[in-house]
Amino acid sequence: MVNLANPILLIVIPLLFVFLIAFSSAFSKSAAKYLPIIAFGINVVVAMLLVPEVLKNGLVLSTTAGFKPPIAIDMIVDKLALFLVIIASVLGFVVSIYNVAYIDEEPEEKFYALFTLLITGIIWMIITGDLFNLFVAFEVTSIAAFGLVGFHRDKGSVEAGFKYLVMGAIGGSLLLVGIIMLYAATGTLNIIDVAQKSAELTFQQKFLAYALIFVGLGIEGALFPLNAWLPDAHPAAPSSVSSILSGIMTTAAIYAIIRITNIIFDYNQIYLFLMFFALLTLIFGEIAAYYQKDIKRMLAYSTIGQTGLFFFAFTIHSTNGLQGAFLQIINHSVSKSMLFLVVGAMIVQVGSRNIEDFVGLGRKMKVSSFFLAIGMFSLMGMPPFFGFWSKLKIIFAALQHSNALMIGSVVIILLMSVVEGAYFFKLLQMMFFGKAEQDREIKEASFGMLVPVVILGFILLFISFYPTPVLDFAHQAASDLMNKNYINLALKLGGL
Amino acid sequence: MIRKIVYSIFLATIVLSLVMFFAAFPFGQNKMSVGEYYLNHGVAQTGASNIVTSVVVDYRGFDTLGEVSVLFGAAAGVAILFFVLGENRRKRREQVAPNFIVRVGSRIIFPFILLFGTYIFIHGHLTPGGGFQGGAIIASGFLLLYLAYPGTTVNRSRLSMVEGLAGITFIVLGLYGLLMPESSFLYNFLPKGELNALLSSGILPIIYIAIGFKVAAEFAGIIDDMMCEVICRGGEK
Amino acid sequence: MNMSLELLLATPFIGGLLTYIGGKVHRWVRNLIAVLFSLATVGEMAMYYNTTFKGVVWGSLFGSNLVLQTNPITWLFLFIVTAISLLVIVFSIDDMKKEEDEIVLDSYYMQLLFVEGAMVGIVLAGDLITFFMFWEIMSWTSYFLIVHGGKKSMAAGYKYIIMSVIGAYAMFIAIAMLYAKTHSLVYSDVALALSQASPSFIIWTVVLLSVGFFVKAAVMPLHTWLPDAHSEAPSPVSPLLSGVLIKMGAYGLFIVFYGLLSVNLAKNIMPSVFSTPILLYIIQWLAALSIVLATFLAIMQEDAKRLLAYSSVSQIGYVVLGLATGTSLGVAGGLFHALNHAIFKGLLFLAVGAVIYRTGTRNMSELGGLVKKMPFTFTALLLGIIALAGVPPLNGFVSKWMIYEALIQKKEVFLLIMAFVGSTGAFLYVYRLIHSLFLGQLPEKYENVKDVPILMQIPIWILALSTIVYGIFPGLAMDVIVKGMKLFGFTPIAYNLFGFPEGTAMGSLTVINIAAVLMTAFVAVFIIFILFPKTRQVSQYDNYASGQELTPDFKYNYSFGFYMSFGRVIKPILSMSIERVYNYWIDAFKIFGDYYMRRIYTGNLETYNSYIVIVVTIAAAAVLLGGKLW
Amino acid sequence: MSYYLGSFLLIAIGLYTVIIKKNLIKIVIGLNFIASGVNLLIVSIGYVKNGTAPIFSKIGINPSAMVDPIPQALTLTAIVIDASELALAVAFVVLLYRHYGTLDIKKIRSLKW
Repeated sequence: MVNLANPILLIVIPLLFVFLIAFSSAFSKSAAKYLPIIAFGINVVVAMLLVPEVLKNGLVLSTTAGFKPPIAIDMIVDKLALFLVIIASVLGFVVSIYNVAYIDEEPEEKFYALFTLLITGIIWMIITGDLFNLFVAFEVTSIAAFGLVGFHRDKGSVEAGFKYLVMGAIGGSLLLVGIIMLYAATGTLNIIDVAQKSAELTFQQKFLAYALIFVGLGIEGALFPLNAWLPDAHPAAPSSVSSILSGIMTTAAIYAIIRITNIIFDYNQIYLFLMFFALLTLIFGEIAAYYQKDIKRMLAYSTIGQTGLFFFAFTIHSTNGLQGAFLQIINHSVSKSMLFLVVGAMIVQVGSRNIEDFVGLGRKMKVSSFFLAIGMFSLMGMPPFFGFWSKLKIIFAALQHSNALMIGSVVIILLMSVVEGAYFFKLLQMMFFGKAEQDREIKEASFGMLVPVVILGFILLFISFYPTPVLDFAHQAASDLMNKNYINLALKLGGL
Repeated sequence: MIRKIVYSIFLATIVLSLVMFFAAFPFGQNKMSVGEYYLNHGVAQTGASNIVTSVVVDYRGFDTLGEVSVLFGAAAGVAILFFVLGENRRKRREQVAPNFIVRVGSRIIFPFILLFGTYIFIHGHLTPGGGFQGGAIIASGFLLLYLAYPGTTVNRSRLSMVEGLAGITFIVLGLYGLLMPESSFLYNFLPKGELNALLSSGILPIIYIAIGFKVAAEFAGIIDDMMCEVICRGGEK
Repeated sequence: MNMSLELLLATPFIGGLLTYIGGKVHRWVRNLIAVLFSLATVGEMAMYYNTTFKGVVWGSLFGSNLVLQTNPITWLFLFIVTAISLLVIVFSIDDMKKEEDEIVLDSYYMQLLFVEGAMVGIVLAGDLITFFMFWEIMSWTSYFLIVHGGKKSMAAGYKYIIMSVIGAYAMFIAIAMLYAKTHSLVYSDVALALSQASPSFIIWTVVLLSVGFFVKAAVMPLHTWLPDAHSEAPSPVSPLLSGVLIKMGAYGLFIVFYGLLSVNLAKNIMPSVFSTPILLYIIQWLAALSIVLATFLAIMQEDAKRLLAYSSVSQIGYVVLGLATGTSLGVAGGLFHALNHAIFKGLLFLAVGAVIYRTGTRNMSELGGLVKKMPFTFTALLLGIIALAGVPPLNGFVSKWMIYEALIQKKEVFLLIMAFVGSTGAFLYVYRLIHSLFLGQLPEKYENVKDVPILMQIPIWILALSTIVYGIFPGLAMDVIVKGMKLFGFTPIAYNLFGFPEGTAMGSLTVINIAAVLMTAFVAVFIIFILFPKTRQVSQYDNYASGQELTPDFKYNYSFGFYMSFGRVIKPILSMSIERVYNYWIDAFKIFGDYYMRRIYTGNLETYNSYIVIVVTIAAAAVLLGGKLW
Repeated sequence: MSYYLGSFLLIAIGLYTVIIKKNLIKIVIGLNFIASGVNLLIVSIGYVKNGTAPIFSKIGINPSAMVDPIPQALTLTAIVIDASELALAVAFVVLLYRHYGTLDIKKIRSLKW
């Protein structure tokens, strides 16, 4: 029988559903609403089936076309990738549920197809083991995202979509140039094969290729100063899409950078180079978020800040730092997605994205506001929520290297956390303690929108109060990455 | 002006660094490593005489799946952006054909274009060409039809059915490979046949045909959307 | 027994959740659960009287064990926390009735219990992660208590949480530095590691940790949040904040200087002034400044709760001053004063809260003459101010005496003078308080004011009686303090139930004697007052001003600008506001951020695209220059 | 080498267009320039001196005289992706023109800060 614990199914099944949505739209309008839920439901199951396999072998490799990796494209799921795949699948599942109640604009079936395609692309980016395939996955994600950002077709979303498209297209081309440079140098495209064959290249030669790949992925990954599209695009997109864009798409791009850096360009200078970007991203994201009047824009800038934070944790370049980065990724993905979903539900009720209009919402939409508060606390790193554990780990890891650079970075991180606290608390106290000037007709969000929020909220609470398995898993994933188990195991299992 | 000069210098720097990099890998030099394997074993392993096709559809077939998805995404994106409500769509019926010569000419050429496109994607594994090229040619036939008869509409639901069905075919063919002992996606499970015969190289032609249909349907859809945008909403703000 | 430390920690949290759920049933269910659970916490706390547990591991994180511990010192603080919380909850039942929205009340009680739980956690913590975790929980839960509607309270709460977070992050850096050194943050491991660390490392860690504690303890110049927060918080919350929450800062200082870093070690690594390590000496001065300046500020207040809030800053100054002396007597005095301050400041805030409950204002110039209407509250407040001013035989006297005595023994004259000034100033503002609220002319609109309901009187009276009990029997508290301090390596001071016996180097004090003398004198004066009346009883309005007869709508006694002339004298001091400095920096940051943000995210696609090219160019230039851009 | 240079120049011109030009259509053309440059680069990388197309149309063709098939396959994919992006970009431009009534990118700045 077919072995269901096959990474390729993670991509192929949702893709099949994408085409099924297109196919079914000829007969039935409503089928498209529910197909994504089934697709990502299956994906969650497959991801869960992969967990024991990955824990046993350290890595699961899946070939295509019946050939061994350097010849054909392979999909690799190791602990870290699995970690992200689970997040992406669960988010996809949950947000698909949200969509059913949320999306009420035509053409729905196109939206669902693109939405499914978006998450498929994200998962694809995470598990692919081939550089050019990474580019393709990158483009799948981007194209889907472009279309979804413009979904409302109003002034703002079209502008945001176009800006995003131009920057994304440039990024994609630069990424492709970088990949081609590596191909020219090695004659192969498999990441691990490239890593081995490019060993004799000088750092200087590799660095240009790296910089191009970094810029290409960095545009999607919201690294300063390449992230200017993000604060426009996230608010413009429908909230369910923003939640995916913020929650996992930038993370997937960052993950790709982490993976490529770790496998092919593992030089200390590069980590220094990256740290610079990470800190800038953190600083500008958080400071800009402070000034926002539009709630989704604020969350979008906060995403930039958070990205900077976990990217910084990665650039510490130690097992502890990586563990912190992964924990922060989980924290950010779950919390920020939840925040966007909640905010989306609130915008439906309030009819505006202006923060001033959210006054007194805490008394009207109690459940939503409660989860909003939890998400924000977690992002700020307030105990006992999960963000506290991740921030603790990152700071601890950073100060393991007690040089002036690290101490300075830690001071910056904590200052920016204060700024983050400043804007989140500003919003929270306005919502919970402010009094609206006129009484408005605001009801609690509809059941269909509340269910996904509650699911994510409980996931967050669960990992907050019982973090041990997540901590352990993140630690294993981090030490795997540091020990280059990815390469070693892939060589052993895949017969590269 | 200063901006232009500064950025020109910047771009020159980038070009210079690229030149420096590629100086180490000169033009015309054989840089193959995996490519060589394909050239040497491609025919035996895939049965396709066009090695590029065997790379595109077989060895790197997964890229092609992605490419198909990208195109699908773009078509869906365009459809979203140019979405027009049903009643506005009817405006197109009122359009008059522009020119007698175009009308008659296109009516004559259209079947040949279709035939040519079909030829291209059916012979993708033997000659240069394939699903994308064939599909694009077929879509150009539709474009011609639109030019001649702006009032014609394609049945969009049938188009998306074709799109979906072609995509499903691709994936189901691929998934069938998982049932094989190799348990590998896109495994070429059909007999390879004889080199340079039309019915050879297993699933490759089938996939290319599916891609051909898909690409044709998607491009036709995009063209339809753009036509509709111009005609149904021309001048509308 | 091991389980029950965790149980003690969990009780308030579970209680908080149950309270919230209970509120959905009925408000009396909620009130009952809240009271029962806080009572249970007090009961569990009482079991640990004079017991010591080291290291009950309740979890582990990043290779460091999470530990709970208890010893007499923690018991002292536990006592403060749980007892005051219980009283506050009882007081709230009637006081918070005015809030119509039931869900606000549900969450109010939940947060009260959460704050209590967090503080219990801080005190019980046996390692720095646990400590820090509960510290942060305390910060944000108490934030929700402070902000309770209204623009002012929102601004106050905002300031509070931001400053708390800054302080907490300063601590965080220190904790992370320690973690990097030891990989275990249990107090004993940290102490061991610190004893071998380099002086600069120690100083950095201690300074950073102290900054965090100073913010919470509102030691100048980090006190600016306190007057706003404490005065804007709901009346029952103020005693919790003033009486208990700021003591956590004092507890933190105690743990850092005497738990992690012993005094001997501190002396070895840094120069000493007056046989005090320089760091502690600086802290002493900061504390002394807090005492004097906050006293002056308190004198000038028009708002009763703000007055008490500034008074808290000044009183916590005594606590920190005592703790920073480093001698047994001083530290014991500081700890004892922490307890005493919790009692009398709790009492004062509750009493003022009672007045606010009946009159609805806390502006002192609008009040007066309530003594006839609210005699019980008046008596309790009188006891409170006597205790605060440090007059024997009430409790404030003993602890202040110990701190003075410690300073005298160390011959730190300037600090002593400042402490005295603060004490004298305290007379001024407490007199102002009681005069403006209870004496003088009763405004007409308060003719129908009654004394507060019984449930509000009970907590007030418990605290009022405690001031007497701890005043006359300081040995009750000294028993715990001295036993606890022995564990931290202090030489025990001799004490008995009524004070300190003669014949030790510590100086002697027997409160019962002083009390007896005072009572005798008081009775004598009272008898003389009764027997030889030189005065005639007159009605308040049997009087005249500017040749006119007085009517009740005419205000004839001072109530606004009470100490205006004194204010003119100290004006130069008052005008030096540290808050303005902070605001300046915040504004600078805002302008800077806004300026740069507008130049980066311009909305112009060309600019955005050029960023991409610039980044690529930088990389390309780095390559052209031989990969050496940094 | 001139193929390389040509592709670099195409990329550079494209980038220049994207940065300097104000017209939306020109920006889209600039994107196309970059894409074409990249495609040209890919193909020229695969070229082997005196190589033939990698098609075994007759039996007995020597595989060692063929050019690298991979870049050609990659280019095929890349072209389709570029075409998709272009279609979407043009659609966006049309909508932008409808909303703003201008093609000047400097005037399309409703989203900033």
